[in-house]
Amino acid sequence: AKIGVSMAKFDDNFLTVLRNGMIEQAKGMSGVELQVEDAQNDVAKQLDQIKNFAASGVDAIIVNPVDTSATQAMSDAAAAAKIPLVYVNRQPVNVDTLPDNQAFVASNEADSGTLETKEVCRLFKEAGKKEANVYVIMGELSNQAAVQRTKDIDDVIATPDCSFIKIIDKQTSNWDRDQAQNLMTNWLSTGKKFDGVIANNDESAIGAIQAMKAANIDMKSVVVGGVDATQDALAAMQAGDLDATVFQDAAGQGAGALDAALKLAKGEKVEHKVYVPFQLVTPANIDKFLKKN
Amino acid sequence: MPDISTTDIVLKTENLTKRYGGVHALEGANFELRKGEHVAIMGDNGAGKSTFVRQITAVEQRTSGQVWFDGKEVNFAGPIEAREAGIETVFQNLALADDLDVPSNLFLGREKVLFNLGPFSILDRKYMRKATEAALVRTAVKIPNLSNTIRHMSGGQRQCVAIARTATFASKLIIMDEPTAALGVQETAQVENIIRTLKDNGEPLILISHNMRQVFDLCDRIVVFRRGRIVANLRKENTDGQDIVSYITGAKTGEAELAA
Amino acid sequence: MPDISTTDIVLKTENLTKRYGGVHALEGANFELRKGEHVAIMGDNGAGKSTFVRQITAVEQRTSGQVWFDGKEVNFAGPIEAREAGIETVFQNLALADDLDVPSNLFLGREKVLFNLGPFSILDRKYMRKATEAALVRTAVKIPNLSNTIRHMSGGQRQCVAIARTATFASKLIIMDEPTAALGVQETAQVENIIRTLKDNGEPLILISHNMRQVFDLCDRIVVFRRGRIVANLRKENTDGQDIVSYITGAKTGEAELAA
Amino acid sequence: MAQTSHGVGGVSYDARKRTWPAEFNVFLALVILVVIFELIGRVFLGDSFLFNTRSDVSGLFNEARLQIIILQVSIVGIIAIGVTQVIITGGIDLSSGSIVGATAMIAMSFAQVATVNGNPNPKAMFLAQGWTDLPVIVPVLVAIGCGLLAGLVNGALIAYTRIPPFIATLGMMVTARGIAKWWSKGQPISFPTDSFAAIGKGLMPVIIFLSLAVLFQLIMTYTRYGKHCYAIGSNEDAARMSGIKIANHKILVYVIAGILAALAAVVLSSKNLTAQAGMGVMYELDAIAMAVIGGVSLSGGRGSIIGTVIGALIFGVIISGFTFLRLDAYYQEMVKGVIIVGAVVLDQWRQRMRALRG
Amino acid sequence: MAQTSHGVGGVSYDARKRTWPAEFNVFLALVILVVIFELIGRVFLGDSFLFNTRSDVSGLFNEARLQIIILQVSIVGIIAIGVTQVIITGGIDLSSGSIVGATAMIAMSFAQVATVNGNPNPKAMFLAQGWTDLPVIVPVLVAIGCGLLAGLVNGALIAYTRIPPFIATLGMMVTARGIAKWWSKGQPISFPTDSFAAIGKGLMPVIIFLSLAVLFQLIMTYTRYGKHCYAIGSNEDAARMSGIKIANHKILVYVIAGILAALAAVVLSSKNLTAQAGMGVMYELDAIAMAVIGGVSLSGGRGSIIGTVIGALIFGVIISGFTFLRLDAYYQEMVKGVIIVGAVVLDQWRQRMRALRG
Ligand SMILES: Nc1ncnc2c1ncn2[C@@H]1O[C@H](COP(=O)(O)OP(=O)(O)OP(=O)(O)O)[C@@H](O)[C@H]1O
Ligand SMILES: Nc1ncnc2c1ncn2[C@@H]1O[C@H](COP(=O)(O)OP(=O)(O)OP(=O)(O)O)[C@@H](O)[C@H]1O
Ligand SMILES: [Mg+2]
Ligand SMILES: [Mg+2]
Repeated sequence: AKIGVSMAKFDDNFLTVLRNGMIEQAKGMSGVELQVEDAQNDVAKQLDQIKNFAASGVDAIIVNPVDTSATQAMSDAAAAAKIPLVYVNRQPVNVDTLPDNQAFVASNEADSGTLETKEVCRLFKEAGKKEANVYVIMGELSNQAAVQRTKDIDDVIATPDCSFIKIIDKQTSNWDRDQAQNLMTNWLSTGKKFDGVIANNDESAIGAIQAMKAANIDMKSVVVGGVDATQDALAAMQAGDLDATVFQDAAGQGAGALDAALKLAKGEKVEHKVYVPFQLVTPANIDKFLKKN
Repeated sequence: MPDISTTDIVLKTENLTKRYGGVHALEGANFELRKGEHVAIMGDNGAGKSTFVRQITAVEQRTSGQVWFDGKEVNFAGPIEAREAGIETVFQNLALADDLDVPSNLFLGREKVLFNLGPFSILDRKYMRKATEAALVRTAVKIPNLSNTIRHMSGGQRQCVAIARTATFASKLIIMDEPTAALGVQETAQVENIIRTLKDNGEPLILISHNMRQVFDLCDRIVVFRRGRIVANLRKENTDGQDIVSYITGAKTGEAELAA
Repeated sequence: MPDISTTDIVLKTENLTKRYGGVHALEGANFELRKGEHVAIMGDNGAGKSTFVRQITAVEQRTSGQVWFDGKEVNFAGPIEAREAGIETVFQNLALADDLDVPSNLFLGREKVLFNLGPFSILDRKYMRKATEAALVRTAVKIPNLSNTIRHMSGGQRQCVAIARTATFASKLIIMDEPTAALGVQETAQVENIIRTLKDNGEPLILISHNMRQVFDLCDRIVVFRRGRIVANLRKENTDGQDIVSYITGAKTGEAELAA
Repeated sequence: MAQTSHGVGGVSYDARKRTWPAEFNVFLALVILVVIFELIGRVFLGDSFLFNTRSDVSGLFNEARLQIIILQVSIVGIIAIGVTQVIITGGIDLSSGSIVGATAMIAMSFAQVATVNGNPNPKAMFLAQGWTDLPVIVPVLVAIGCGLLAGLVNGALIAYTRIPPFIATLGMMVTARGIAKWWSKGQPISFPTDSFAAIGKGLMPVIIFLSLAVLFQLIMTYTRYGKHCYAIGSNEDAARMSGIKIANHKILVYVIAGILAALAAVVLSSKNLTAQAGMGVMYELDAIAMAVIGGVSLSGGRGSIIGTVIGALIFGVIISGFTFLRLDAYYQEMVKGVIIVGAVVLDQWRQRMRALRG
Repeated sequence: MAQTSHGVGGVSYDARKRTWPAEFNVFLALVILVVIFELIGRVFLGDSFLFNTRSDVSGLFNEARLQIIILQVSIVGIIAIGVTQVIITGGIDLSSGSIVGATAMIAMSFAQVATVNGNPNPKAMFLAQGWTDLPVIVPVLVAIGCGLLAGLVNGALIAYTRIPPFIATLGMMVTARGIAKWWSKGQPISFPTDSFAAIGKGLMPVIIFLSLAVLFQLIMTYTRYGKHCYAIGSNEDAARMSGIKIANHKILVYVIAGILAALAAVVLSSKNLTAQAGMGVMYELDAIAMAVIGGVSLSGGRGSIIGTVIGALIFGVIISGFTFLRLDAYYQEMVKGVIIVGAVVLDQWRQRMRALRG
């Protein structure tokens, strides 16, 4: 079977693992041909890729949506061409009205920031803090994961349990380690006392860690949280710099999406929604994740 | 000063001065031009002749001084205003659009249109082409293909297009900065004819030229610039080439006042 | 044809032809220049004079024809090669870098350096400034501030810089395309002096000019272009201004062969 | 020798030997590209790029592919029309992609429905104000207003402060992207009304693109506006001395570019049924590349809308061709860069040959 | 009136009335910006932007802030040096950001350690080949090689095919980004050796940036290379007719730009201890903006490295100032755009005043 895959972007660590999970899976099967395209974070490009797949007559399409609210048009395009469609990693807005030959495999983004922030909150309490000041490093502001994870932080801090946490400032690093490093250094130059950094992703968390280390700050005295559980992050956690991150089963999602697509291509029925849960990673359970992502 | 609006003075400058950084290119120029008069401006290279023209036509803003034109004091904000007030100029650097063809250049800024739809007016291309051919015939220049862009014209062809443009549109004052410098024998003769026609029609003109014969042939009065100053202002009848040269070179000095 | 390397012919073209699309700008030009000879090229605007120069100096590639220079057939790939072979040219459009000052322009492409470090050689700025002043004095032009950029020079000042550049460096052939067009009385006289000096030194020269007096003053032979063709080739002694004009205008036709 | 003397005479002129229009080269590049894809397809994949090889579909051509080739470049193509006239005047517009983003966000928030599947629209910006289910003209006018405003700022900056267009529009690029993110604080805006959704449905983007292209080709060729664009791009000083009102003209040029970007935003968000702050990133570069591939000179004064349309088609063929060849996505970008350069090299090479040989 | 006659005489010339160097305007913009931040800080936050207000640190100035202002622009600044000389020759380089990305990936894969925290390095590209723990000179040379190659391709395309630099470097931009993604198939490359990590540590990036800036300021002012850059940018035809070997010179210019981008990549990946395919996105625009803010003319022939350094500092002050003021992230981009434009407007305005008043 010919399967067309449109990924939101290629130069994203997490999505790369997901994509490779899919490719690995396909290699093990005979007669499965994957064609993976890079939408370069452009909704319109992605929609056009689906139409190009249709013009090439693929048997099924897997989409890792750039923008989960743009999926209606994609579902329509695939339905018009009578080609099965599977969304992966990001939950489409039209999830409840998907046609029969469409499905999605995703995680609930609302969990990631929540798990992260709750762990940070727990660590503060463990250290006996009555008051904790944190900096928040956001991802790209036009990205929904960044918006959602930031909202998760606000939501957790709004609960009475963690209301002792105060956000000094939140700024964006555009997911980028260098920008996070510069941002953190700028914050350090204000001389404000702070107890932790909550970042929307691991790269930003690592950037902040590097900046703090350059300023000779004792990493034991600060709590740093990230999301993604990348190899770099796990190494940073082993080194005692990073305190919390959140694992999302990228490879599992990729493989699951391919499975669903193949079944739909054969005309079989599959579940409309498959949730793959996020998992919190701490020094305590890190060994479980070292070989993943 | 006398009420300028009642006299027959077309253009008058007082103390016109222009500095570029430390370069004093033009210093206190007092100049008058009367109705129907043709005045020549001569002078060394770098004497400030073109600078003088650029101040009058507001291509640059003067450092100080005043200008009266057509009966009232003027402070043009730019060359457009000068042109709208009635000053047509052939600049030394020609001011042609290299990528446009000859008719487009001739009518640049005052295209003939079929319908008026503001900026989106439809051009009357046929008319402009015909009118261009007619205008160029007057300058005797030969241009093999009018649709070629100005970029591909010879030096003299470019100059003739610029002159044809100035001569085609009615105006109150014509200024020509070395119009025949690049022209051949025939073309020069034709352009001189054009200037004579203007004289007959009573249109005033300022002619900048290094050509002594031409100046004595065409003009009533000669103004000499030297080192940014007007050093002589002489009626043609009261002077000769030798005299002018000595003012240009500085052999004679002191502002020579007009006899008449 | 005779073995050119043994004769005293510096430059020879045979059937030199250049077309721009449908425009036949130059048609089968046969031209010879001998050692120490000064030849003038005259002709209408657009007659193909500058085109002729551009083919010889390889600013453009010719459509057909052959060129011999200094004893051998040449096919320069560009103006650099022509210059390296020994042809110095004052182009009609001057070829100056607007944003550089006068010394930089004069020495452009052959800067004097203190140490040779390849492209990163250190410039000898003092020397170049001094040499520039000396070169400009020969042209009699006045430039108030040598550090001003060429952009801010008057038409004649620019032309003098270009001429000074050509006259400063030794060469086997000098070509000047209307060098005095923009020059004042004094400057023209000086440039004519420079040309006379070249004559005395036996350096051959091609002078394009519309100025009949100048041509008869300075040159040994006059070649007339008309509509892209060479229509006359006359020794100065065998002709006069009237004659030349009739060739230029086409009143006389047929290729006038050289008497001598 | 059939020679005629045109214009007002002079050296002989052979009217039969006309020079090719510059667009011809670009068209040639397009054809070469299509033939290459067709050949590779036939030889290596046993499939056809342009022709129909499926039994379940009728027709000579692979119509789905022909459609997507032009459909996928229609939106950037609309921007490229505006960018073309900007470049012809000697300017550049880096802000068009960001204007698309900001305009899409703002316009879409006036095109939302009140209820989705029976529930209140979770993404509606102005639910509280009741500004939902508005007639389609409202978001379109809002978009045009946004584009006009952005263009006005660009144009006024360039015309009055004389800063380089590169900087003025770079500033607008950063600012408009900021506005796009700020408008809904990064949230996408979705669920438009059916009438708004109709704008970008099916082949509508293509129709809009081609109509605008024809309109502007006529404007650039036959009106005073077009003539002045070329004049300013060719020699701004000359144009000024000739009495063209440079400032007014430039402002108009950038306003038109802004409005076209805004129209592109409307079509884009309608086609995708959503607006998000990241929309239109890098569109400005694609639009400029389309224009330049189509023969528009970045130093101003030369080019045409037809050329730009062909340039856009080259882009479309490249994208579809890659998918058709199932080229690994990693190689696609590399090859795309090479093809962009190749198309311009071919054009340049033919022009030079012409100039040299005469 | 003290008037002296300079040069070779002519109209009177007042040498005392010298014109300001163009860089002065830019420096003024920088000072104004700093003063604004200082004032806003004092008035609204009760804190100082530049001066030390902390009791636990000694010194008059807030040294941490002074450092970060320049540190955070050092890497783009290195690129901007190369871009400046490209723009002075009348070109443009859109590929520098992508060259950073591709070079960082390739160089970093030769700078990896074999074991991390006792385990084999999970990210090592060449673990199998045993190319780990190599001396620092290897990745640096590899990087320089990459930059040289990219610059050579840019330069050769521009010099020999005569396509506009915008297109040649746009092609390289797309291609090099493709290479960056393809090199490790999207995976980041991390865990460099300590000696490699030392390159970007602490204030090293600042030192590298400023040394290169001084070197190139001297080259542009005092060598034949610099003179020819200005000549070509000023009038390419004139430069050609004057016998400058345009093709060779242009290639050299783009090669230098490529190498500087590669050095920036080394510093960047060393500073971040990782290389990622997305590194350097948009750096090219920031670098160009720094140059233009610093007074480099996009039409070529005018500008200086000093100006670019001041332009870079303006960027640094903006970024740090925003964080200092705790400006909402959504507004930052909008305001950044406005400030970029404002800096250039100020410069242009002063130049015009000077030209008009004389
Ligand atoms: N923009 C400028 N900046 C600085 N100096 C300038 C500028 N424009 C002209 N100058 C200087 O002012 C002086 C007068 O120049 P102008 O062009 O008026 O001379 P001109 O009399 O027209 O000479 P020509 O006969 O050669 O055309 C010259 O020395 C010139 O170098
Ligand atoms: N690049 C070009 N493309 C098309 N036509 C050209 C080009 N260059 C020159 N021509 C045409 O060729 C003819 C000869 O031009 P050329 O410049 O040789 O004239 P010229 O004799 O030097 O005239 P002038 O005395 O005015 O300088 C002219 O008709 C001109 O329009
Ligand atoms: Mg002058
Ligand atoms: Mg000529």
